[in-house]
Amino acid sequence: MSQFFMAILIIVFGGFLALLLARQAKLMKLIAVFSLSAGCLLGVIDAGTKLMGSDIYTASFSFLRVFSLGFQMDGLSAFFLFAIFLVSLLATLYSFHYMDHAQKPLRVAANYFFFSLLIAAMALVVCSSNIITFMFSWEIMSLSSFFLVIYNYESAENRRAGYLYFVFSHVGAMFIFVAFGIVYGLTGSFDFTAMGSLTETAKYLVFIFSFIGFGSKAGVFPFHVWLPHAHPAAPSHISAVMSGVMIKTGIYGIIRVYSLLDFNTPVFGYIVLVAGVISGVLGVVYALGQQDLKRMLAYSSVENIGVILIGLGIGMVGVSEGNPLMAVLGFAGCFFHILNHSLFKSLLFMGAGMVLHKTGTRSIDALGGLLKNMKITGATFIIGSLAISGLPPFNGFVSEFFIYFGAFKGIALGKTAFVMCIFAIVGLAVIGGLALACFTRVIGVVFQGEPRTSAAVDVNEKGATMLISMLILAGACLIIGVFPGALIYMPMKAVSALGLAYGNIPLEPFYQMTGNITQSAMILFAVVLGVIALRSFFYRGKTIGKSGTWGCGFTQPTAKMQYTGSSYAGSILEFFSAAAPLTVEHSPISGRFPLKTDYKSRINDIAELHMGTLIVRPVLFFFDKLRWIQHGDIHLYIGYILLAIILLLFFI
Amino acid sequence: MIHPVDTLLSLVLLSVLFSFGTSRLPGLIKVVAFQGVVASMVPFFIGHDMSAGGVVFTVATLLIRGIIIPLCIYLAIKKVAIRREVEPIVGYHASILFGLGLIVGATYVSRQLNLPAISQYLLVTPTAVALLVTGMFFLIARRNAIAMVLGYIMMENGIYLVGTTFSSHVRHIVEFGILLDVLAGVMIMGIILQNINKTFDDVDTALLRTLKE
Amino acid sequence: MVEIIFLAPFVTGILAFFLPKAIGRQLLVGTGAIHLILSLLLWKNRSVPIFENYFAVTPEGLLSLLVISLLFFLISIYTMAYLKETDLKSENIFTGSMLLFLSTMTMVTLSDHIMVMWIAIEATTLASAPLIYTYRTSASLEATWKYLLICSVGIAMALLGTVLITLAMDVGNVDAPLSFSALTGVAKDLDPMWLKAGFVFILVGYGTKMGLAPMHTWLPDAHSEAPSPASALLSGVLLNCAYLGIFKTHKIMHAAGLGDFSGTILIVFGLMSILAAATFILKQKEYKRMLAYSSIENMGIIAFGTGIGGLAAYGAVICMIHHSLIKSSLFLSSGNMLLGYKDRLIENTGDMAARMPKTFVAFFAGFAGISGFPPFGIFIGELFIIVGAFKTGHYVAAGIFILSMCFIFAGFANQVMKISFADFINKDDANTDPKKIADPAGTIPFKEKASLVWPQYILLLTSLILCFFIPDTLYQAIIEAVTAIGGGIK
Amino acid sequence: MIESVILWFLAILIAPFFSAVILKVKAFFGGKKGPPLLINYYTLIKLFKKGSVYSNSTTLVFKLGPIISLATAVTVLMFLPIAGYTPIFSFNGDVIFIMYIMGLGRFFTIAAAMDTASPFEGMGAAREAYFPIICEAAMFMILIFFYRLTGELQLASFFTGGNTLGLWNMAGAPLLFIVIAFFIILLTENSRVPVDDPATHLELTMIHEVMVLDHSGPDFGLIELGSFCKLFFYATIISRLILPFDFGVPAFGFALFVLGLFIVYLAIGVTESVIARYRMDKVPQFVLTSFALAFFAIIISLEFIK
Repeated sequence: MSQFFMAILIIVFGGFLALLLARQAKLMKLIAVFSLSAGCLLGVIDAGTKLMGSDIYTASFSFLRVFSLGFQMDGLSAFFLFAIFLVSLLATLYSFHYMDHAQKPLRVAANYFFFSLLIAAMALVVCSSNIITFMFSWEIMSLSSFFLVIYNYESAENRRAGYLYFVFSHVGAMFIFVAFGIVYGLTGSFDFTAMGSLTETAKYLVFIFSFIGFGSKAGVFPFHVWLPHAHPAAPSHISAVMSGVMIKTGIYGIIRVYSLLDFNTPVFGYIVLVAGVISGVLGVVYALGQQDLKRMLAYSSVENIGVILIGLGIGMVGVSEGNPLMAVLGFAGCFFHILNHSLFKSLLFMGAGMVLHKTGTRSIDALGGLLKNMKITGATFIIGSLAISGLPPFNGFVSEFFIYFGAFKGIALGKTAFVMCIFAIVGLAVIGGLALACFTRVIGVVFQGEPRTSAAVDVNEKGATMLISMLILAGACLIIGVFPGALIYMPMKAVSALGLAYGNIPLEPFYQMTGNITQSAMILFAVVLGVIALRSFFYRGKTIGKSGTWGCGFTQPTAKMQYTGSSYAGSILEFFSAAAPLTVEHSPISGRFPLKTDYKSRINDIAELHMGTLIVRPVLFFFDKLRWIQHGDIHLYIGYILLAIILLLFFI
Repeated sequence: MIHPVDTLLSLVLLSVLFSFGTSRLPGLIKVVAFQGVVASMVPFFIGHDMSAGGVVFTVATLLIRGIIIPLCIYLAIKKVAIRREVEPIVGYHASILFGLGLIVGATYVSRQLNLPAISQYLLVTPTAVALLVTGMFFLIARRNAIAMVLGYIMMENGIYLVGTTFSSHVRHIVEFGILLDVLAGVMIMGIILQNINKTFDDVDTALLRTLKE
Repeated sequence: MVEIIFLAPFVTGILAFFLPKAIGRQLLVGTGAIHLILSLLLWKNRSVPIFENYFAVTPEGLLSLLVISLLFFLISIYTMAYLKETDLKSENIFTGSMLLFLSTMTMVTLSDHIMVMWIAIEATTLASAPLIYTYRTSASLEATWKYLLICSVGIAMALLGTVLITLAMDVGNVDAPLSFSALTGVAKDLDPMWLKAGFVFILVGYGTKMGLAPMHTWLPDAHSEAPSPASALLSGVLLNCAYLGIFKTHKIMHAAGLGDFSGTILIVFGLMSILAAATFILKQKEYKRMLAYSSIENMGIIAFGTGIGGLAAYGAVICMIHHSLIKSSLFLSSGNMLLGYKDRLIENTGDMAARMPKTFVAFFAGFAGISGFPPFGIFIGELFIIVGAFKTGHYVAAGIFILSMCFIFAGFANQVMKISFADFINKDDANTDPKKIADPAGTIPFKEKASLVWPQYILLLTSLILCFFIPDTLYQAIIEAVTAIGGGIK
Repeated sequence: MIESVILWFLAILIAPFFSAVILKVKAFFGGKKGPPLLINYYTLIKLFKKGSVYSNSTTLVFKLGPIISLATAVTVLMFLPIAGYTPIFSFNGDVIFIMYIMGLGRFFTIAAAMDTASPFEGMGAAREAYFPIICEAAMFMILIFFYRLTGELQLASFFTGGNTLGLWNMAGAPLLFIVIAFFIILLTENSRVPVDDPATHLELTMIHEVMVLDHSGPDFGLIELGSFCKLFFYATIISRLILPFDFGVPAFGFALFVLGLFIVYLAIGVTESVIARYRMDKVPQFVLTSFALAFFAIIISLEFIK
């Protein structure tokens, strides 16, 4: 594992260097980016090679004399490491030009410092093999990412985001504490492997608590409230990392605990699956309703976490129903989607970052027609959208294809599993459709049509490193989408690391599936080429005219008359108004000839809505009622002492 | 025949009852002084052997608690013109009733405990308990800061009684401790009282309620 | 010649009353240095005290002694700079009381005889009272009054408890010197009823000093009114001294086989304190009071851990050490804030990140540490306490513990975010010149001298290092201490 | 293999003709003579002859729209067993691929529409994005039903040779629901009345037609062809479902198949003539009925397959 630790050291060292060299900004950025990306590259290579082989690497350091910091790198860890380092690498590259306009060198340095800590912590989280190590890295991860979220703390909104995130991650960590506390309490060992020897009831408890804890990090539906606030607040390359890989550490936690518990109850599968479907559908519905580009992407992360969980749930149900094929398909789909999502989500966030960087606004309805000036950004963003909508021939389709397959395998099963699988399939279908609507909306409103405000007029897309990393990611999305067979072994390694009792899984059937995907993608390409040929044949020597858009008889169309994102989503959101209530504010029309009026509409997240009324307010009320204790009168204070003694004397 | 210790202690109990009824500070101070003197005399009559050092200690205690401290406080309130009311939170009649009930209760409680060292003295335990609770009572039920200090002294008397009579082990060190405690504690309290009086022209603790949530 | 450790500061303290300011400051730092050296020497070879049946060198005592002298040294350095910034009318009283305070606290850590311990703790009260009254304001006066009276009453209770323990000896016909070590030896023969009674009184008494709810009431007032170095001492060290008293008594109880009784009481009081802290942190208006309540919380945590025993007791001791380090650093930073913002109210602070960057780093790091984030030691401590609680089957207690920790964190984080990042509107020139508000550090007439921030950094650094690496002697001392109350690694 | 290629080619060629049938039927109901049956070919040829005018606000995506939509439609036909013959390509899971390929087509049609910055096309795009969501859910329900019967995820295994008949034997009654459900989906996906009225004169009320307002010349021709093929795809499936019989004689089978197609297109025509277009907010309920039907079908089928 030395190579792994070397990578970590390089990364952290780079962070420290950045802090030291904060004064001379250019040099600092250069060094930081260099060493961070060097470390990530090393890590990627390391993880990739480890994924080739199938042996487990362990390392352990003595800690506070009696305890030990244990690390273990099996297929599962290596798989996550691969994604983490890959995305971090590209994000680091991206940041080089993204952070260039920052006037505060010290803050940029701090940003790189905490970024390096975040990368290291994520890597350590997925490699830790006992409770102490895990919680340690986990908390470091939360802390460093918090500082990254409040990078622009001048705006109250970002401060609130940071606060929400801080509290949520801490409470989540507490839930994990409980889960691990139960483990230690019953086994007396800090080692993860001890989990296997728990009693059934304990296993249920451990799973539930850790699911809540990790779910709050991953952004599973009721616990996702922090996510759409925090991710947009951070600088875009950070959002890319957070959305791309950091929330996956939550998924990692769930999977790891599940595999360690080694307990084939269907209940876990059902819980995960239902949670997945709910977060998937609601996530994309809320995404559809957002007017903030990055927040919309954040919600779509909730959706994709949902998809991942569906895959996971299918896998778990398959295991508990004793259906190996279903199990492997589900898990494989889950892992594949983890990888894919980390690719296209970071791509999309980078695109959004470019837009924000150049136009200075995140409001979707303020943009438009960017594709004309931002060709590469637009193209890559469209590729990303196609991928995230799970359309062939892009990588999103591959993972969903696997998950569908697994779910259909479940159709043949008994009652509950059957219903669950129907739920999963229909859920996936609806998610797919909504995602398509959601991303056509973004592309249509942000990149196409005419600029709606001056912010979107004559922009450019300078910044080589930003473009490069976006291009790489887009290329990856396409290549994986066409040749999934090349990477199928990675998720498979992860699956076989789960310790399901299937021995080593035969890859042939999956190669066949991926082969089919490749073949059909090829067919599609062929037909498209054919049609293009046909078209050019028809167009040879034809006159191509240019004119304004046909306004159906209206001759003075303005950019303001375009369909806005809100209106585009309106009818769909109406359908889901039960889960996504819409609040509308507009000043009443006054006077005989009303001149100016305004209209604001916002989609409410029910989880956020109820969190305030059901949890925060009661708690505050309760504690407010207690405040009179300290009411300043010394006589009462002495009375407390007397009271304490008298009460205690009763127990003698 | 009744043992001298019990005679003394009955006097102490009497002083306790008086203190409940007293409404003026000088009166209260006198009561406390008397109480201090009598309580400090108890060790002489109780069975434990008295070393020379013990005698010195006891006498010193007697002087300090019976005379010096009360005198200081008395002069203090004589010098600065502060209100002489003890400003009760619980009224005098209620206090007296409480006192009676307290003594009965204390006697009852002390029946429950078995203390071989002092089984032959009937009144030791009741008096000690009564003094403790009275002190607490004054701390809780009197707004006048000086009255509270006096209550504190009474409480210390109670503890002194317990410390000196219940067990022979710690006699001197306990006495020493209490001595130091009362001396230093009351002195510092005195200083603070001075300041309070300077700042607020009063020692009514109702004025000391600004620090709260 | 162990006694020199508390005699030296006593002498210098007396001197400081009569010496001019400048020399007084030098004396402060000098004494701090000497004290540190002396205690390190003692740490190296545990020499035997002269008055053997009054003083003893116990592991838990050594631990707190080391913490005391380290803290005092750093705080004294800070104090020098701090006193330069502020002009106190009666500075030599302040310095003198600081030194006396140090000597009394040292005495607490070394005392083995029950009564001596009691006297020493009472003495700390008397020595620290002038510190709280330093500013001579009516508020500080009130705080002092409450501190003095409530603590004296509490201490009186402790005295009664001590006497009751001797009674337990009589009733059990035990004849042994009245020292904790001796009593722990003969604990089996003591009369359980009176022993319990004694413990109850001692717990309430010293608990008052330690700031366990519901006897904590004096603490926030005193800590917020005292000048920040004094608050740092009060919160960082004094509370530990009181805890030492409870710890030793708990040791006797455990030896007498009454560990469950005392443990349960400790757990209950610990939880009550944590809840009380949560109650007042959630909507706290003054940052120093907030820190004070957080001390109450941590005392609660320590009591909780001690009560649970096992791994949790180990965690509790770790928490105690790191709390002293971190909390005192926080109070020192709050001193800088007071110098900078000239106001105790949170609403009148803000944007510290830009206006006082160095202090901000110390303050925020301290906050992260105190709320149990790695790489600071309290994280380890709390982890052990929680898992230990589960290990011993205190599920409900652990649940309450964790829940209230969440609330406390929510409140604390909210206030800290306000202080560190919210926009700072200076009341003086807000209405006059908006530009002045815009530019950072423009509205803060305060220079962050090195000696005003480095003590905090060193304290935090110590906590950080101790979180990864713990010297063998220290480790042995901790283990020795906790095994006596049925604690330990396994 | 070779005949399936021929069939595929024929299907593309013949699709426009059948669409004309609908017009005829509507004309008949309107008491008119109506356009000739080859009208669509004339239109296509006319369009292919023309040049194009592009809006200033459009980009490359606008040109991609027609290409991708036709390409997807044609690709889909490759996986479709026509007249019970094995399709050109077929693999386990191709159904999912087909549905997502259609989604790809939709994506680009919508994108192309949004590219023009025209409010009307945006409106159409929004609707085009909305209704198919429910359709897909219903489609997957139907798929679940088929899978429950056959245990395959492959169009070929549903519609080639005697398989379809087998389905009827296994679960005839629920299959009726499925047919109706599928017909509703057909109407929605191909934007026919009562969901959408391609023949109306008011852009505000259209879905598909309004999205292609700005396409002209060959581009528009490609789009038209694409939609014919798409309709043909659905029609083929239904015709196979309603006339699953399979005799040894090829000619007979073809006759049957074509008859089925006629029935389907007639049915479409009749529906268009007798039902008025729904209000837009009523459409979801209409589509949901198909979902409900498929669901019932599955519930019932649970009884059939033990």
